[in-house]
Amino acid sequence: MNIAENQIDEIIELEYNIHLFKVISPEIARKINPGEFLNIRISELAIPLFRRPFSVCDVEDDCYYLMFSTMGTGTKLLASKKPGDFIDVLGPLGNGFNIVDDFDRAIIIGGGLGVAPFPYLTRQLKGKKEIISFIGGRTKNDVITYGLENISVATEDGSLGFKGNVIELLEKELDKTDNIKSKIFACGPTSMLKALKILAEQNNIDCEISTECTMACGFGICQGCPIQSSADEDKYLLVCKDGPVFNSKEIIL
Amino acid sequence: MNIAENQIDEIIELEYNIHLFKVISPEIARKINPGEFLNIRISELAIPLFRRPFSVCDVEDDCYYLMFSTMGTGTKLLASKKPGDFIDVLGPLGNGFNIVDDFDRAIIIGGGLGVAPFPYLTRQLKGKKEIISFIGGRTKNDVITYGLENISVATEDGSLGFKGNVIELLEKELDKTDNIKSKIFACGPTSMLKALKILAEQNNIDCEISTECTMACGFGICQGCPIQSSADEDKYLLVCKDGPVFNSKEIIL
Amino acid sequence: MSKVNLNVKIGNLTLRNPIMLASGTVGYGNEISEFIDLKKIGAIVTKSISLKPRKGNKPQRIMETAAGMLNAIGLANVGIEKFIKEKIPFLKKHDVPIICNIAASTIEEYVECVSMLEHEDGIHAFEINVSCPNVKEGGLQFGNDIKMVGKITEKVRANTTKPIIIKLSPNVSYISDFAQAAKKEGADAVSAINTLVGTAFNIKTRKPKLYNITGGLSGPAIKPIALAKVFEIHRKVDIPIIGIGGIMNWQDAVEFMIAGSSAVQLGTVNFIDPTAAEKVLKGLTDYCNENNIEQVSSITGSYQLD
Amino acid sequence: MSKVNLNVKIGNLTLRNPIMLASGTVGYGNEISEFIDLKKIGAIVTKSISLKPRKGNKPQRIMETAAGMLNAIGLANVGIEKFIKEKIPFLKKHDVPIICNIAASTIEEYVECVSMLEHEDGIHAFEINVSCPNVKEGGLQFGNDIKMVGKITEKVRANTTKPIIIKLSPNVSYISDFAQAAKKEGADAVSAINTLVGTAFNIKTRKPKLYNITGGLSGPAIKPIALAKVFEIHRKVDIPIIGIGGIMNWQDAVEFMIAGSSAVQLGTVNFIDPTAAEKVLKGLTDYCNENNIEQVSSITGSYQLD
Ligand SMILES: Cc1cc2nc3c(=O)[nH]c(=O)nc-3n(C[C@H](O)[C@H](O)[C@H](O)COP(=O)(O)OP(=O)(O)OC[C@H]3O[C@@H](n4cnc5c(N)ncnc54)[C@H](O)[C@@H]3O)c2cc1C
Ligand SMILES: Cc1cc2nc3c(=O)[nH]c(=O)nc-3n(C[C@H](O)[C@H](O)[C@H](O)COP(=O)(O)OP(=O)(O)OC[C@H]3O[C@@H](n4cnc5c(N)ncnc54)[C@H](O)[C@@H]3O)c2cc1C
Ligand SMILES: Cc1cc2nc3c(=O)[nH]c(=O)nc-3n(C[C@H](O)[C@H](O)[C@H](O)COP(=O)(O)O)c2cc1C
Ligand SMILES: Cc1cc2nc3c(=O)[nH]c(=O)nc-3n(C[C@H](O)[C@H](O)[C@H](O)COP(=O)(O)O)c2cc1C
Ligand code: FES
Ligand code: FES
Repeated sequence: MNIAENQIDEIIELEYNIHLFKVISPEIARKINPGEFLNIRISELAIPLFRRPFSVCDVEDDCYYLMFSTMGTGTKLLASKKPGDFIDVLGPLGNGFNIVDDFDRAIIIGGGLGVAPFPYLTRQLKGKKEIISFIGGRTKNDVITYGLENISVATEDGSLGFKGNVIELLEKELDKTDNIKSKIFACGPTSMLKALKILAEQNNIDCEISTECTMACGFGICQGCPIQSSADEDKYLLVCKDGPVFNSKEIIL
Repeated sequence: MNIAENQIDEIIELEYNIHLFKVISPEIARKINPGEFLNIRISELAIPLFRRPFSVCDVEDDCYYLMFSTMGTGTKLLASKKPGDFIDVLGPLGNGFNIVDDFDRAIIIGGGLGVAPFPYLTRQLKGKKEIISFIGGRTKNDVITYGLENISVATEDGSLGFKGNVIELLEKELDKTDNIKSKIFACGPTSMLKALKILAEQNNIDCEISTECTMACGFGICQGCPIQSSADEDKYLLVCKDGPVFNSKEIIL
Repeated sequence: MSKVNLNVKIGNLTLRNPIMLASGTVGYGNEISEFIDLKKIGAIVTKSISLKPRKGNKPQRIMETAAGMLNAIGLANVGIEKFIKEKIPFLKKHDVPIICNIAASTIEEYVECVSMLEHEDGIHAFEINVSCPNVKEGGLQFGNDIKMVGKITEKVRANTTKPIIIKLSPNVSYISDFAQAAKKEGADAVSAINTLVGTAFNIKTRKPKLYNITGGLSGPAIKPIALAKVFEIHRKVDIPIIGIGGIMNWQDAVEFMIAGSSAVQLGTVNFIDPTAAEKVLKGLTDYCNENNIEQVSSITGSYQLD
Repeated sequence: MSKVNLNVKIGNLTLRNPIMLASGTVGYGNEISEFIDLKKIGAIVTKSISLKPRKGNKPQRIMETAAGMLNAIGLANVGIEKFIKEKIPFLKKHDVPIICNIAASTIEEYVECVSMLEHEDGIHAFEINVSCPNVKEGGLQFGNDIKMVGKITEKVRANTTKPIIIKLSPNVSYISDFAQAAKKEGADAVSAINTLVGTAFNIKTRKPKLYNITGGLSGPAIKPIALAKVFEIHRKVDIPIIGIGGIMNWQDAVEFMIAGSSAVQLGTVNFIDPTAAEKVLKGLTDYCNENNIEQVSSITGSYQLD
């Protein structure tokens, strides 16, 4: 991990107010793995005070991509940056997805902006593993498919694809699965991850989930981001340092 | 006084990092007088918390001008605005220069950015009164002559014009004056205004000075901007409401 | 959409809504009435009035801090006589309940002020300032002394039938003890909080940035502290609370009510946005409508601690 | 350019410079050592250690406020045994003075902790945390009780020859009274301030935003308050003060020294910019050089009140 000023090379506006920043940093582009994140100081002033964590969305040559939408103060300020501006970036941080495991099919599950880490994961898996992606949202405006492959969509209001949540869709599809050894990679709202954890464990599918929480430091010094370990009742893991990606069996959501 | 979002029409960069904003507001352009000011909320966030006061620098048709350089947080943020952006403006505020008095020659004295209100004053006096302007700065980079007439310059390091401060220059020139009824209009650092007050009173010249201080509200409710009244020992006047322009005899600096 | 009942009762005082303007941040209402319709506001609390006029502290009186401000105005005010003659008539014209905030350096002075105003029908209640950090006498000597707060309340109570609100100092270990003392001696409500003692130095000259050396910290920076004080009083003492401290918008006002406030006061925000009070009132009303809240007073202390 | 003497003496403790890292904001130094050279830092204060390991509070533990943060970590720590076995050896390698911060819920526990560490030569001093607002036992019950602060100091003093620093709670009326009590019982210095009690509520769910309900406020928002507390102690009590609260840059550090601090600690800023300590040290050194200050210690309490 390192702190540096990274220059924004290009800004791509996707549908439904999703911003994609292409940022120049050979160091980060070289080092970062899918599921790892960057902690960004958006203003020199004390508001917002904390850095804001963003997954690496993709990597291309000397650049990495960030994907976000405007939630509050921080993302609003970030969205006002222009190509050529610099951002203060701390990273790479955290532990990403484990893709050296023995599996043949990657089942990618993203809810809303939870898809952010998956273009990069898809890039790394493509050609090596079978990929199926299940993408969910409240309505079709929440469904982001940028950089993904082999996509099935679920929306809660039925405005696109399956009507229901993405875990229900997965459950339906899982019934049909064969004997190919699968591994799930998921990121999204905690309610989604909870339902998924149960489903994956019932079906005995290896499952990695990327968790989210408020962070101050992002690298293990503030103790602000605990998550219950399932191995040891007396122990919290840290989302920023031990995660954000955990095997679903490691933690209690 | 009123609060409104005013759009920036044009930004002119003068020498030595002086910014000139042309801002659209028929209401303010119509109402505001030289020496009055506007209190500007530069960010929606709580840093900077206070509005920042700026003199009206000039007025043309439906627009007014602001002149400033970057001092700290507020002016730095303001300088990052672009044409088309809106600023949150409270005003017009305060009492400006009295130009309906009986005088034939206006002696304008500006130190550094203290010249800001004088382009507008000059515009209003031009053709009606004789105008002489004495402009001072530490070095030639502090001397701003935009929009002024009949200018003599003093710099402390002698890099332009008279070597010394602008009040010393005025004193030198005053010795030569004739019987034309003069009135002084001044704005600049307090040390300059102090010296001027003494000189003007010794020479019995009517003298109006525009004072500066930290302001919170700008319209008389916070009591944060007191200045000692010379008429009444037990009384403070308020720079924002009773000033910022005072007759030099009204106040103790 | 159902009509929300915005009335709140603060002891014997009924207000048409819970949005008040805090002492010292709107003078006597004159200037702010150019920005908001005072008829719509719950109440206006006057700048602290003292028996004699006070000139206030020398400049520098105010400065900005991170998301806050320090002030050391020093209770500059016109004095009670001029207040009665000149300021009350103006406020009466505007049809806004006036709560007269009183500052003093002796108990007798408090009593004298209250007695002089007792028959002014324009005055709806007294807010007793025992907590100004910026004066040599009275101020914190009073506000941080629990017996003194009790005694002041007792004596004021004996001399007025109007509602009494004690404005508490946050510069204490347990503010609820002070609220308890005020309640015991007959206060109708407490206001929390006044400003926190703070300071700043110029690193070039090494001089304090304020002439008074220390000042009172207000604004968004202190909101979490103010909320904790309100919450502490609400949990421990059964007395109406007027919440104050860093309120910038309607969300903050709702948060203060949830934490235990029956009404709120807007202070520093008036300097930044003099139209804030009307915006807060509108936001609060919309919040009630959207959440099917019929009585705004039902929000008070509605925190969910599971 | 003359060479500045950056050494400061805090009672019996001499530090190579006055820039320290505050308890709870750098863990045990491991992670931050990737960003700064610990060899250059005045001292590192450990996360509060308790006799037994503590799991800490459930989430939500932290949140952002206007120019500040609330935390309710709940003294999560590895416990003293693991600290001795695993953490001290690491820190010793880095050649940085370690000040061990101790939290406890009884006087006996403080004494036991100190005794266990007395012969650890890696530990240069103890900082006794009597002021954590986020635990049920000990914490503010101690920090806001002047007799208890005196008694803890006395007992700890009786059991160690290492320098003792008492970390004071700001949630009191007169912090100097507590500094006086600490001094009387033999403390070498006081640290001021720990966090201020604050809270926040979610206006949709009406639940507290922190699991612990209240938390401790830190960051730039509290700087003016912290400065006033340091200044108050400096004026009233002759004891070295370690200034803490909202320091973000070297200017803030100088301001704290002017107000009376012999050294300073950086807390929240480490989360935002883990390289801050080195920047502050460089800025302070340059300030001394530019102002012909030969001894950094001469800045301490150099305020000019005319
Ligand atoms: C490891 C990690 C990786 C992340 N990767 C991405 C990413 O790639 N792209 C991206 O857009 N976001 C990502 N996030 C979330 C992102 O950090 C937050 O959206 C951001 O911090 C919001 O900051 P803000 O100042 O705009 O909002 P705030 O002002 O902090 O919050 C505004 C409102 O949004 C809500 N909110 C804040 N964060 C979230 C959230 N994560 N989900 C739902 N509601 C929220 C808050 O409760 C509040 O109501 C990630 C978070 C983590 C922990
Ligand atoms: C009635 C009035 C009219 C004004 N008109 C103008 C104008 O037309 N153009 C203009 O550029 N400025 C004008 N000013 C001054 C202007 O308001 C300040 O420069 C501005 O508030 C600085 O804000 P900031 O956030 O950038 O600096 P801050 O962060 O507030 O201050 C940064 C540094 O600059 C110093 N500083 C701040 N203000 C001044 C000042 N006025 N003089 C010298 N040092 C200062 C501070 O002490 C500090 O060291 C006027 C002030 C008043 C009271
Ligand atoms: C400039 C200023 C002057 C004040 N004067 C008084 C006063 O005269 N009497 C009083 O009781 N409180 C006074 N206060 C305190 C406010 O009424 C309020 O309690 C405090 O500012 C906290 O609220 P805020 O954060 O919304 O400003 C003053 C506050 C400020 C900022
Ligand atoms: C996340 C966090 C954890 C803290 N933990 C401790 C602690 O364990 N022991 C302690 O004495 N102080 C603790 N503190 C208080 C800091 O050491 C410091 O006193 C306080 O944060 C004020 O300084 P700052 O504004 O620079 O952060 C903690 C502060 C924070 C923000
Ligand atoms: S965010 Fe600080 S420890 Fe995880
Ligand atoms: S700036 Fe508020 S009264 Fe003048």
